[in-house]
Amino acid sequence: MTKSNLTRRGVLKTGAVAGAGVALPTIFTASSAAAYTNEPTGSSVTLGFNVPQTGPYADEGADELRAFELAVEHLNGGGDGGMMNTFSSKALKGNGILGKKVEYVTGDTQTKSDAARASAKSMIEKDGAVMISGGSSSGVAIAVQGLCQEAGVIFMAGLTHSNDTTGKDKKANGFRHFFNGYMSGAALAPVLANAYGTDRKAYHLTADYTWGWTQQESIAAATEALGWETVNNVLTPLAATDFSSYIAPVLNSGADVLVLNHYGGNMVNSLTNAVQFGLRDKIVNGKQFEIVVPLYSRLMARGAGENVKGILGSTNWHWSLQDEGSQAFVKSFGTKYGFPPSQAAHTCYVQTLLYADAVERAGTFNPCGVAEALEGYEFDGLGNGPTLYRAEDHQCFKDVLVVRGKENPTSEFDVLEVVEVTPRAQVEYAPDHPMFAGGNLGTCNPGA
Amino acid sequence: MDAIILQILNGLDKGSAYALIALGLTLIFGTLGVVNFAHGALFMIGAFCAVTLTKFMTWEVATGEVQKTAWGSEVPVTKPLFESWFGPEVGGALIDWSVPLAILFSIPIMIIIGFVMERGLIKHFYKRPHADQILVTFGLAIVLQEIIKAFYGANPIPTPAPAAFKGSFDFGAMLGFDPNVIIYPYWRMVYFAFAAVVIGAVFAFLQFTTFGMVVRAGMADRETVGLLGINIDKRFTIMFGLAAAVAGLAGVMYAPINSPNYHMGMDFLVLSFVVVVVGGMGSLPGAVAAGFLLGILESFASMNQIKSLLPGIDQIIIYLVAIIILLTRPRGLMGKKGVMED
Amino acid sequence: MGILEVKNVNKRFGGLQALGDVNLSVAENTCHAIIGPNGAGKSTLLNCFVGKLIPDTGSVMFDGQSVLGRTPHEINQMGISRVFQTPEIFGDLSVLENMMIPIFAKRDGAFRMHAIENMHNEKEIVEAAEQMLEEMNMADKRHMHSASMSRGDKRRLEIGMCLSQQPRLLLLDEPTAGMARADTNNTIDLLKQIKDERDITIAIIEHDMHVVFSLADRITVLAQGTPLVEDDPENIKGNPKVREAYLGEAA
Amino acid sequence: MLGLNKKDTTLLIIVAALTLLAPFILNPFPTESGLAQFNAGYPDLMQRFVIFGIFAIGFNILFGLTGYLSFGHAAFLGVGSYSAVWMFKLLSMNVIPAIILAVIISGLFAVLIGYVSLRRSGIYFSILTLAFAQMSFNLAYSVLTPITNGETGLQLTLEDPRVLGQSATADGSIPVTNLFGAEMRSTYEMAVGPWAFQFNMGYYLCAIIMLVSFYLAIRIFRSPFGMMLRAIKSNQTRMSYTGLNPRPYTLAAFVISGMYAGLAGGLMASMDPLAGAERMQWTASGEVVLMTILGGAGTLIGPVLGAGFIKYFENIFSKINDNILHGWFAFMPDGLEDFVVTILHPFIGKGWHLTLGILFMLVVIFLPGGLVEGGQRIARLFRGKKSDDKSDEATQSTPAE
Repeated sequence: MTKSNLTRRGVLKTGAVAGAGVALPTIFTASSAAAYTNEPTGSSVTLGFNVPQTGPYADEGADELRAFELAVEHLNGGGDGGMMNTFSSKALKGNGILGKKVEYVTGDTQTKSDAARASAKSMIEKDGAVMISGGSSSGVAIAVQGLCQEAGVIFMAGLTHSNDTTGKDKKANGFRHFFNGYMSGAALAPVLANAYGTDRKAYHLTADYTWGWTQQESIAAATEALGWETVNNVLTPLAATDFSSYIAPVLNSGADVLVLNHYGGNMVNSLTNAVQFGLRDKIVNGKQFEIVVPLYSRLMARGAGENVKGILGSTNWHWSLQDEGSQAFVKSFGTKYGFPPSQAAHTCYVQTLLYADAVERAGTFNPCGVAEALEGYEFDGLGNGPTLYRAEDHQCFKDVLVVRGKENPTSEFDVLEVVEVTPRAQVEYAPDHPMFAGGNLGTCNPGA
Repeated sequence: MDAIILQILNGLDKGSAYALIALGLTLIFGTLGVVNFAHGALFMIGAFCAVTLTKFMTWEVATGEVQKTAWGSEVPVTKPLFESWFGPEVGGALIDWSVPLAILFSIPIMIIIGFVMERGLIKHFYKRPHADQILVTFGLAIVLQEIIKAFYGANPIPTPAPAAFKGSFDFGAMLGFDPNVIIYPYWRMVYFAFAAVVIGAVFAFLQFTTFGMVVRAGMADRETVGLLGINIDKRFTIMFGLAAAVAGLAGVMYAPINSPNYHMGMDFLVLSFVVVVVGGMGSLPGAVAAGFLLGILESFASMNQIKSLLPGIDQIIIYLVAIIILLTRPRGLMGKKGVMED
Repeated sequence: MGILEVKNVNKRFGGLQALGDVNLSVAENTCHAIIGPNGAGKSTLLNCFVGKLIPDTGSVMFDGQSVLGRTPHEINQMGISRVFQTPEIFGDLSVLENMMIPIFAKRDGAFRMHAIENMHNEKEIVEAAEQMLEEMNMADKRHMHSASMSRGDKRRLEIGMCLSQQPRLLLLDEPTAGMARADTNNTIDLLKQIKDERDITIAIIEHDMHVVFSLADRITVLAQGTPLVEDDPENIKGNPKVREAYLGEAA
Repeated sequence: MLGLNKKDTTLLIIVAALTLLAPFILNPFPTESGLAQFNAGYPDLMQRFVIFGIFAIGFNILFGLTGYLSFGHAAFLGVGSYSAVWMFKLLSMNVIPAIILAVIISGLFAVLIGYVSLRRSGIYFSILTLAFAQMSFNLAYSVLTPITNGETGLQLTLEDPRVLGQSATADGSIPVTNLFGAEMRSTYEMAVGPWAFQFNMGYYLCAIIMLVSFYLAIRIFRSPFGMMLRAIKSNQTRMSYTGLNPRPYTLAAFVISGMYAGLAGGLMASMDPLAGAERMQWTASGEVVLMTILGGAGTLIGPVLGAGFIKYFENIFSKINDNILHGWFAFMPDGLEDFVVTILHPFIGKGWHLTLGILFMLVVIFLPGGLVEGGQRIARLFRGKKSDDKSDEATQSTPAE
């Protein structure tokens, strides 16, 4: 176990010894003595892992935290090294980052923008974290990304799927490895057209907040391009628990596909309700009625039980992938915790390694140096095939998985099966694509 | 027309859940004068009674064989506990029917929880200000939630209804509309019927038993009943147990509708308070009527025709209706004077 | 022309005729008692004077102005103070504070936003309150928590609070109900003293004949919502109708 | 002093001393020690302490004095935050206009909601306020997104006009909130031996505003108006039969407390220019109710203590993880260390809710008057038996203390 002693101000120690009880006015603006916010001067560096520990996404947060712990262990040379062995960059040597031992602090986002920012601030102000990562919703990711931009630390986003994170709310200090709504649409649409035909009428139920809207827009655009018709798009309240009154009119609308733009608890409930209504047993317009869940989370899909069987969706990563990197990660995660990691865990683990690697390559913890090292960086071996961190919007471009709820699961973790690995080229888009327009990356802020 | 019938059906079902929770809450409000913020937690525990029974029946016991998992470690092959006890057929059927079976299992558990809560905690707060009651029951609700979370995690847990109740019934075809226009799931019909039976049983109990008479008298005038030398303490305990059982039953049967999670109680808590108050403090029929009324109105508000006219109306309809009712009828639909007005 | 003129007041609750054609005139500076058996409509009538109820028909005039449709605080500001059957005081406040509030109300009207004004600068109010407590023989209790006093003291405080506003009409709703004999006598003495020393009109609803005959200058007997007789106390005692409707029953 | 009696002056001076010296008091443990985890003396949390203190003080003016339990006060906090952020977006990054607008807008909002809700009392009033706040929250999260930016929360961008300021700084970042040039985030650090103390500009602005708010609250509590409010709580019937109209009094109290909430919201946005819709959710309204009751409703200092208590647990306990526990108990033999960590595990990190829930129950069971009563009991203990009677009398004759 790492003994975390939460050193923040190694820099202060010298002054303190010299001053011996005398107040020494060292600085007047935030850490201006250092070259950048929270410059690590001691023998260790502190990372901040900000994940939901309470509230509906607590399990996802717990899984993210496991991945972070694993990543820190590997960075410090412990364990079997996981994906560090398969990573295309060999800058990481298992001796911490730039020779400094990696320590970490954790916090609770509560899946609320306010609480997440409070927690991130405390990591930056109190614990001297030089990078913040984690999170399980786009609202939180965007809020914390904004904070990190202002404070001058790097933000490595966790699970966030909204187009806005690297679209209109993109920030120079923020980086997203996870895929987004547009990519889901681009990957999913051809598979849907293949499986269900191009002459389909879709009825969308959409969570009534920004993530829901961007995903709905993306999916509708991608499916319409292939000939589908969008019959209706109904916004559902975030707080809704019973979706019966939204689902009941679906059949009457003439639609033969139901698209559920819901995540987490909303998704579990709306899918369960839809199956309860027997929608999938119906024949409409002479075709079998189908349900689609564009963004799957395996952890949450488990909550819907048998209802996910055969339902198509997309996901960032899945533990059943057979490439070398994924296998290495699943092995070391499974050995340590006894079960396979979730896509949230994968993203968080990868983001931590990517950050550490960028620091090594840049030779500094300075956010501007790190950002430069990450921008336009091509890498491989982290489970998603050859990947690019695009400089224009700090979005990762990589293969996207189309998955289906498994018919005969062998265990509670074996919920999804990979239907297709959509190649990166198919999900790429221009940085000024209308769905991502309106933002401004700004310039990197090192704080100080 | 068909859309309206459909939403009435939906509303009846939503209303059933609201009415059941509000019924228990108003029993506690009306008889004991306690603002119980832990009532949602009781509903949640009810749902987890179903989860627990299902989990127990499907407890994985080793068969002695070993298989290799995809992530590289070796695990023993298992099969559900009840199948290994009763054989695949009987065991399988029992597992399939675990939610209805959980009713039997949950009643005594919920009553015991109610008794313990009342004797151990609530009893000491009858004479304390409402503010203190809120604080202590809120604290209790958090503790109960966290205990459940410690055992079952934060994610929802699928708790399916028996296979016989899967799918939906085509009312449209029966009523002469086009097929598929008005469909309704069997399990939701069961839930509505169940709610009607429970509500009827509670009313009958209060109407036709001596115990019920005393309790109703106590709701109307607590002091007099106390003066009559009736041991009201014991009855309060029983009332609390009853209210807990009603909340628990509502939860058990709700489990297949939405997979239970540890915070489902909090989701319902605020709503059930609104229902109780709209119904009128201290009025059982009021709580039931308000539950169904709000359920149906909520369903109507989510109709596309109405939503396109008033965007976001389904987000606020319940609160809007609550405000209108409270402003036009000072004590809710059927409230009694002087209950919780200061 | 009395200070309080009640004309043709009717009030129904559903099918029940609570008040039927009540006519009543209370002369200034007298003590007028309204008596009657239980359910005769005494309290309903009183509630019509203070704005709690509005009669279906008829008029209630105080000093030439109608009180109907006005709220209780407006009617109080017109000069009518009311003492309740169970003493209504500010139980959470000290006795002195209780006494100060009506004096504030008299001076500042129904509402004044004196949110950051200092209590120390309200010397006149404190002095007036202290003086009133002195008159009520309660000066020694001024810092007591008023809820913890005896019922007799609460009644005394309530009457003092009403008097401190120098009302022109004091309404007393069974002021000795539920009191021990000694407290009742004290209250009678207090009321007599008030009547003698102040220019004040008193209207009293009472059950206890001892109280009524010790105080009243004029008595109205109410039965089934209608005035039966109005006369001087001596004549009421001998009136056979009253005996039948009320005293007979009481005996 | 300042029109306060001796006791209140002492209280104000103590509170002022505690707030101004908070950077020292809240950082009692040397930075390098294991217990540094319990230090709360960093700008963000200190700001939160005083801002939620203001919120709770204001709430207490309504609830503690009149007894009207509002379950929707967070709506005013949210409205204040949104107003302030809009001011930063449109006008300038100076906090003064933002705070002023926050107070005015939330005051107007409070007039509206208060006017309707105060037509009812008791639980009916609570539900009306709850309904208004929930409507605000639900709409802010969805339909009103153009104004509130929904789920993400309203934040500043490089494209904002800021007519009296600049859209972006020379180096291309969003300008920071300031008070006539003094940046809210600027922090002066002081090292004394192994300790490190942080003095933050924003914190001191909040602290001074909090002290002013606290002083005003004392004045209101002790004013004739305050007495009228207590009279309303005590007996509304007598109130109206004494010629006083309770409605404007309760409305005034409601609006004042709404403005306090708006002030807190405006300050929150000034410290961290983002306004999230969750600020208006019923859980946030419930939180200030809990703060007030926990600290001691109707007392002057109670709500501030309650606010500090809850925020401390939210921010400090949620950050303790197993790793840190192992660090603390490293001196123990391995088996015992693991055992102790296992025992404590459910109560820290993701279990901070559990700890808080248990503490709520313990406080309300054993200290019916809230934390203030705890303080009084301790004080009595110190004073010894001889002054026992006196202190009893003191608490009795000044129920608002």
